[in-house]
Amino acid sequence: MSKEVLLDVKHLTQQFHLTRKIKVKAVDDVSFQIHKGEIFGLVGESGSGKSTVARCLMNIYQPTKGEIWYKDVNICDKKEFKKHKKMLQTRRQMIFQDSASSLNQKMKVSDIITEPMRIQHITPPRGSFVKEAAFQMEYVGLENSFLDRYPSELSGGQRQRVAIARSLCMEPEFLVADEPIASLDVSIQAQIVNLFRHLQEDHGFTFLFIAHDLAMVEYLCDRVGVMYHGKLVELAPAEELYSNPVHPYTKTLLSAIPVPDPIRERKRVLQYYHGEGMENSVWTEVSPGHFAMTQADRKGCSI
Amino acid sequence: MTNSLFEFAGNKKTETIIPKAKKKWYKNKPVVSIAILVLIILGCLGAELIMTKDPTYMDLLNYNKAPDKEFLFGTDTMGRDIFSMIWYGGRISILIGGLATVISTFIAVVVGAFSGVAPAWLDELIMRFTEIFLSIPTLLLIILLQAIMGNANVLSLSFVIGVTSWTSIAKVVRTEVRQIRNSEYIIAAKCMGAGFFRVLWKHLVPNFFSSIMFMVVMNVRTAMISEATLSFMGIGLPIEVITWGSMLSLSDKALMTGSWWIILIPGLFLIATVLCLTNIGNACREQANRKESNF
Amino acid sequence: GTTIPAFAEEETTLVYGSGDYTRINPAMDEHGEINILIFSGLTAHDGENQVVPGLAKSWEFDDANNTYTFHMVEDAKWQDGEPVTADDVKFTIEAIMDPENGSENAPNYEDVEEINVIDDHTVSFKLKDKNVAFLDYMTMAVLPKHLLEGEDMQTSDFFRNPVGTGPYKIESWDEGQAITLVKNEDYFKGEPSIDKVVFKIVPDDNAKALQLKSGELDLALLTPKDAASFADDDAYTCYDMKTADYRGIMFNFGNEYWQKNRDLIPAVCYGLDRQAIIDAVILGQGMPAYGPLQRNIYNYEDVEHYDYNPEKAKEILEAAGCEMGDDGFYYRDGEKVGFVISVSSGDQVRIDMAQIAAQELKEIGMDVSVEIPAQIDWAGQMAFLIGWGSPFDADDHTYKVFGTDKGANYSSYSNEEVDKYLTEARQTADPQVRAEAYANFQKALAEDPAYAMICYIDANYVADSNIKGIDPDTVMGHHGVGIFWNVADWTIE
Amino acid sequence: MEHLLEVKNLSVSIEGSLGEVQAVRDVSFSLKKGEVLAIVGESGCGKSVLCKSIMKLLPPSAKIKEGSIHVNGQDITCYREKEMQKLRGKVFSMIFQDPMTSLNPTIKIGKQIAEAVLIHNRKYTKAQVDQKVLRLMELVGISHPKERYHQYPWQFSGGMRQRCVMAIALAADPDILFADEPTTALDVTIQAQILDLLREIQKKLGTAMILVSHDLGVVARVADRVAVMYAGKIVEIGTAEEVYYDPRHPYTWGLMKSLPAFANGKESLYTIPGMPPTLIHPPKGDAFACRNEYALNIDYEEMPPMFKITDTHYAATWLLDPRAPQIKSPMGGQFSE
Amino acid sequence: MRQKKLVYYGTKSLIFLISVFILSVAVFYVARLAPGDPLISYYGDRTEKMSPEEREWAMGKLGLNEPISVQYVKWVKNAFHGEFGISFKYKQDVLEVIGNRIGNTLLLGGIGFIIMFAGALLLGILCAWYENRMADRILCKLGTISSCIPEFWMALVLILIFSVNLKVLPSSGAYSTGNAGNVGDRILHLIMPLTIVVLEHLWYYAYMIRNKILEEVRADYVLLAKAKGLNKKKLMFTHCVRNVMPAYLSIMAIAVPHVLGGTYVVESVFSYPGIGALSYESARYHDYNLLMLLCMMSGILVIFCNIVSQTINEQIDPRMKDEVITEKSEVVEG
Ligand SMILES: Nc1ncnc2c1ncn2[C@@H]1O[C@H](COP(=O)(O)OP(=O)(O)OP(=O)(O)O)[C@@H](O)[C@H]1O
Ligand SMILES: Nc1ncnc2c1ncn2[C@@H]1O[C@H](COP(=O)(O)OP(=O)(O)OP(=O)(O)O)[C@@H](O)[C@H]1O
Ligand SMILES: [Mg+2]
Ligand SMILES: [Mg+2]
Repeated sequence: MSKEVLLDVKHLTQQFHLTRKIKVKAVDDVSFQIHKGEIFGLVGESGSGKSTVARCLMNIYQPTKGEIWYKDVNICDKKEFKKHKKMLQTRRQMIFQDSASSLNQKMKVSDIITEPMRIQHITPPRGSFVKEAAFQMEYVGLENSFLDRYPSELSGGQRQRVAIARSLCMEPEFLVADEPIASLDVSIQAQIVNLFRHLQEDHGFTFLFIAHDLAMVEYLCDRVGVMYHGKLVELAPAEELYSNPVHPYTKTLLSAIPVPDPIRERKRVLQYYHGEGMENSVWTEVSPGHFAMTQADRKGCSI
Repeated sequence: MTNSLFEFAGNKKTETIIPKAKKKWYKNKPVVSIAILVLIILGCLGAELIMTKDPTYMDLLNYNKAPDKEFLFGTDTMGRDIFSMIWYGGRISILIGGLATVISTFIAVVVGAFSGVAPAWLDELIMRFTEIFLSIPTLLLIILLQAIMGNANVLSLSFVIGVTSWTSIAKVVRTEVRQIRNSEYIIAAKCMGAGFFRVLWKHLVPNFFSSIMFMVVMNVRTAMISEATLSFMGIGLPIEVITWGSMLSLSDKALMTGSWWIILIPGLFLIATVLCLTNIGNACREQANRKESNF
Repeated sequence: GTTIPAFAEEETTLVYGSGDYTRINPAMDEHGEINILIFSGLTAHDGENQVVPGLAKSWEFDDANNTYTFHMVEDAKWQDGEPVTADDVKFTIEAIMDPENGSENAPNYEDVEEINVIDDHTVSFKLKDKNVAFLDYMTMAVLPKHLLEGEDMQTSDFFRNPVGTGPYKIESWDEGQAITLVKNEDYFKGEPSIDKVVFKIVPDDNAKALQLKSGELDLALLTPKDAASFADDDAYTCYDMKTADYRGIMFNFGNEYWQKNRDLIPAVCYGLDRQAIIDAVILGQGMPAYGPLQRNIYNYEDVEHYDYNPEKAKEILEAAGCEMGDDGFYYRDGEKVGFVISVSSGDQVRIDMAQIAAQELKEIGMDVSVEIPAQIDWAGQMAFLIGWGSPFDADDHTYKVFGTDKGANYSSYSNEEVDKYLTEARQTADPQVRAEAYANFQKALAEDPAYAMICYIDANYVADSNIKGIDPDTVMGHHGVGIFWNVADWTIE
Repeated sequence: MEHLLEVKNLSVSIEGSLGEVQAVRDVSFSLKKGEVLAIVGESGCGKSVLCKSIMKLLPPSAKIKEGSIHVNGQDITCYREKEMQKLRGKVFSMIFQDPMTSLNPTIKIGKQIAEAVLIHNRKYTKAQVDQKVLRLMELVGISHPKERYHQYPWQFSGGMRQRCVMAIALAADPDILFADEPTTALDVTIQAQILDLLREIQKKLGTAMILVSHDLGVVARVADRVAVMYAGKIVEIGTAEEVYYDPRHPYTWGLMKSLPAFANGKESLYTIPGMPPTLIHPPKGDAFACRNEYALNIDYEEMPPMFKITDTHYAATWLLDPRAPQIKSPMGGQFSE
Repeated sequence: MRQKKLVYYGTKSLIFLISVFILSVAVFYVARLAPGDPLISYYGDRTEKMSPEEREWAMGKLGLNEPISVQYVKWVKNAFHGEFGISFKYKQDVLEVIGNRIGNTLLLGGIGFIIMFAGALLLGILCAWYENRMADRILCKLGTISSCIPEFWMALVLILIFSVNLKVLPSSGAYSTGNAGNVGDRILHLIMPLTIVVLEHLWYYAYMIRNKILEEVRADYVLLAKAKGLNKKKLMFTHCVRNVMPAYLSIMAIAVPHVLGGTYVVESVFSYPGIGALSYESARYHDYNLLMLLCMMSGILVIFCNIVSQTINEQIDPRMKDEVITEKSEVVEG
């Protein structure tokens, strides 16, 4: 692909201690690239390490192993990170998974939204911070009467939108969105997704979009990675993935997408995937741009 | 009418009434406390204007006088007019109390917060240092510091008192910071590039404010009293400088003689100041914590 | 164990509110109210502060050799049963004189050249010079050699379990709380009548007054303000004891300032309204002072009293060439007239006096201020609020305080005449001659004051009215010490 | 059949910093044993407040203005804290929306679940409790329950926390389960697993459930009946089939249209125009009117009453008034892929 | 696992020892560098009259004219043999001076500390329970006022009421003479000093607890706990108070020396023979050996209590621990 690579993740591994003895490989040897101006979707099992990947990208965790290159900066290297700190902090933004805990309960909504600007000492383009906040609020579908409220007075979805507004106000070039639309109603989800689309197309934003709503991922994302048990098991352009899944987990996942149709939905019997054949599989390119973990012995079969 | 009512109107823009905060400005604000505090402070600042007598003048014909028209708050055992002394002495007391508290709180918050976010070894180091500092008798430290600083004046005294009284607050701050340092909103702020002091001021302070609020307020009182004690021991301000602290520390002599005004009046002013500060602190705390009790 | 006879009267106890004792060491420490109860010296003082026999029943003075010979009571016994001998006396005084021990009392025995034990009950002291006050100094408690020999005179445990020859002996010592004394039945002057004396340690003045009210104390020295609240209560008797303890502003002539401005000192003296100070600070419990011997038999009235006279003070200042400046202060050669009075921390009465004095002096145009230094700089300070006075022989403090280069002359005061008369008075036993010498001394001192005297302060003892025998006329010493001189005669009804 | 839960004309207001928020307005519904009622609706329309108000978990500034709540025939509207304590956990329990903040950060996950078990089974031995906890953790699909037992909430991923909260809610086999967006943080396979589990429990124990969700697919899978809320009011309620196949309220239409399934290729998703009203001063008429392309004049004047469509299907829109012009629903019918 | 524990406690002890060592150096130097005349406590008023030679001699006698480092080494050597020198003021082995009083202080301070610890906690909880209700408001005001009242004043008023007027309590001492072993008598003597010691600090800590709990009851987890069916009492104690404990424990660990040593006023008003006065005077008059031992004792106590409280806190609240995010992965400061 000729597109410029914005983010290059190489063999990222992140371990956590469960107890003193037992370690969890939250992320296990994950490599992928995100191109400039694309929306990269990351889906996968709950607890498979999606948030951890996101946090590593944001330098919240120092990876156990592996490298992450943002443009030509190795952000895992502390020295280089320090050097490019300011650039990284303004260009990358993150929407956290849990909006309730990522908003300081003691700050007003308007202060929360404009916090990044205040931190980076950016004069608000729309005059005052309050105006700026109001503008961002409208973007995400919130009345500006919410400006003076505190997070605890908001509903889950409203909080989430505040978090989105906060990350957008810096107009970042790279946005990590960890389940940004999970607790929004369908209509507002659509609004946010349209907004993301708009930002991508007209402003060239790049997104890492983590979600469970596969329908939305299919709609929004250019390329999608599927994670399972800390490993990236499949990576392909959205259409390719949805139409031609290779990995058994991906297949299970796609088959489990709920359909808004009571009769059909209730009848549907689901299959589960329990990690069969994960042990000796290897990362292969099954078709151009479509990578997957495939069983070593059956290598080549699916091509 | 009914017909038109049931005609399509489509989605019209309607005026959305943006609710304004309709509460009066003084709602939820400790108006009375602020007023009293401001009165006391103004009174002390403008002491020259309201003083009826020279506060340092010992009127030997009128010592130990109960409050009357001439001596509004009575006179002390040496014939000084308590009314004038209160205003005159308040200035230095409040200055020292405030300054020392600001210094000690600043050190405490910075050290505590830094220790809270620091890696294990540094935290251990800072905490042990704090404890060692705490174990050296304050009196010795003060004597040493005063000797280094030279002549005692309001600034040096505030500094010395402040520098020797931060440890307990620092401890609490550290514990609190350790509890919240990995909260997502702090991580988020760091991601956005917030420096240590911003995180401290915007995110950490509002969270541990409530635990240290009263300690800080009480530091004001303690600093005022310490000042008097130090003067009394010869390492403070000159003895003829009147402060609330010195008025209070002399008042025990009046205890047995029934001259209630000598002890009660400076005490009342001190209590009023501390109470007002507590109330204001409380209001700030509530302001910062708009959440309601789930209990 | 002792069996209490059925007819025994109820035990009588006197509880006295005392300051804390770290040890009871009459040889090394200067003050100590309790010493006189446990120990006795060769001589003793009576109610008029005259020297009377103690362990020595008689003595003689050999003019030629400057030697005192003391004949001791034969049947006196230590409280542990051992007899008291001349060796004990020699041991005690030598211990005090030994510079290794660093005794506070050593200066009193500077004159002693030789101590000779003549026999078990006779001891003689050879002095370098004549010293009439020597008999006074022999009131020093005698310590038991047999218990202290080889011990460290500063740290020995003896001083926490002292054994003496006095009317009372230690029964128990509750560290920091109380020292309980019981009567010494073998006291050589006869058995005391009160069975027990408890020195209850009450460091806080207010607490003392309260405990007296609650009946936990029977006798205590209070501040004048506290004592006033007992005046109307029949259950208590207030003893406003006179003392020889005076207060004054001491000028440090070692300081350059006074070398230049010594002629202004009379102005300072005239500028003090002594009665006002007495009334305000000690509620009138004292008397204005003009000289160091006002409570002594050798007092000489007819000297300048420097009674309050601000006009005169100003006149003196102006006569000395001072000019009134715009700020209300006098200037001399372009320098403001004024000085700093240092006060040692802790004593509120002195601080108050100094402050009032400073204010009064300001009123006459001298810029005087008060400071409480952390550490007194005896050599460098300008003035100091001093307290002195001895109830005993006139020589007792005057010689060392006003004599040039003498041990307690902190003001570096030097006046040939004063020196001359003091020595003269010291070296004769003839009362007539001494009276004259002291009169001259006082005149000389008044003309060239070393101190601006302020007042004598009374000691306000308050006692349970049941206690009889306290002599209200005795003149107390420094810190009001001395009320126990005749404790053996006290009774409780 | 007796209704397990009956809510009548419930209105709840919360005194906020800017004024009174009318979070729930005149809501009535009932719930039978073993029934699943799904509540869908705009974000911020009062779904969570509704659930919490029934459990009396709202802050003191929230007041029930009107209406009544009956559980098992008993009026609990005026129950005090003491009486509510007995009901909570046993009669109804709740899965909260914010799983992270809902767990006490200082207590081990296992302990927090064990606590819930213990409250309602005081006679359990420690071993029994532990066993039950491990079973619950397994039930909600937490792997390695033995090791996870000793972990703290922040060591869990979002989905795992949500499942822990679920385990707590299920600990005492409640009669009514309020599930406030229980599967938002779960991937579809586990979501399906959990939904099946809830179904199973509901079948086996007759647990009734109120499911708040934004995922219409999820709702379709489990709900017997569906209520659509908008601006504090229920605007449409009916069986799942009725609401999905024959929605009547324009807001429901809007919701359905917004689904990505209806987007043709990569063109923008449909969104309902305008912004939801604040609940501080809700408009006089139909709150949805200003965003409704089918709005009638009367919508701006008067609130529509609940129109009955079938015995089970009601909707609050003037479009159902006989006087109103008949329009064809733009939605409905079976979805096709 | 066991080895890990051993290492853990091993490091803690090592840190403890190092801290104690540094403390001794610090106190030693600070004491000697701070201006003031140590001779005053040995020779009393006479010091002022000493000639320079005499001073020299006296300093030499007390071993004070050597360089500080030499003095320190000597002190450490002697300390290892259990000899801490004599107190200048008491002219007695410091161990003995302290030994005579430490029991009383431990009794007063220890009981006071326990009462205060429990009292402040209960009071704080009580206030938080009735937040902004009458009881809370009254307590808050009274508490604030009480902590502004000078100790000596309160102490004298207590004596006035209970000893002078009611005559029910003895006003001074730790026991009445000859009754050292009588428990009832000791208790009677303890009541008033204890009241003052406790009152002096009680509200300071109670208020902190109150505010902390008020924060805590606003957390969301309280809702879940309530939804579980927990009753208020359990909720308060097993959840809120638990979460408040780390902050409370760490401040209490610091309070130990304050409570034990800060009883100067109480001791002088009630003639209670404890080490509060010793600490004060030894620092004020530079009674070096006594000062050293007292500082070392209180320092060891502080450091020990703090290490203990830190360890307990890590048990209560794992967020206090550092390994929470594992050794390898720390939050990179951004
Ligand atoms: N701070 C931590 N300490 C220990 N383990 C952790 C930590 N953070 C995450 N983990 C573990 O890492 C694994 C992956 O967690 P992560 O949050 O990345 O999952 P996720 O893919 O985001 O899941 P979800 O979709 O449920 O949010 C989990 O097993 C989790 O328990
Ligand atoms: N404590 C509060 N104080 C003031 N207003 C509140 C409070 N809690 C909720 N609200 C308001 O009440 C309304 C309903 O909130 P609720 O949490 O019930 O929404 P929700 O339907 O659950 O939305 P979501 O799907 O986003 O969770 C919202 O507009 C919210 O702003
Ligand atoms: Mg996640
Ligand atoms: Mg909600």
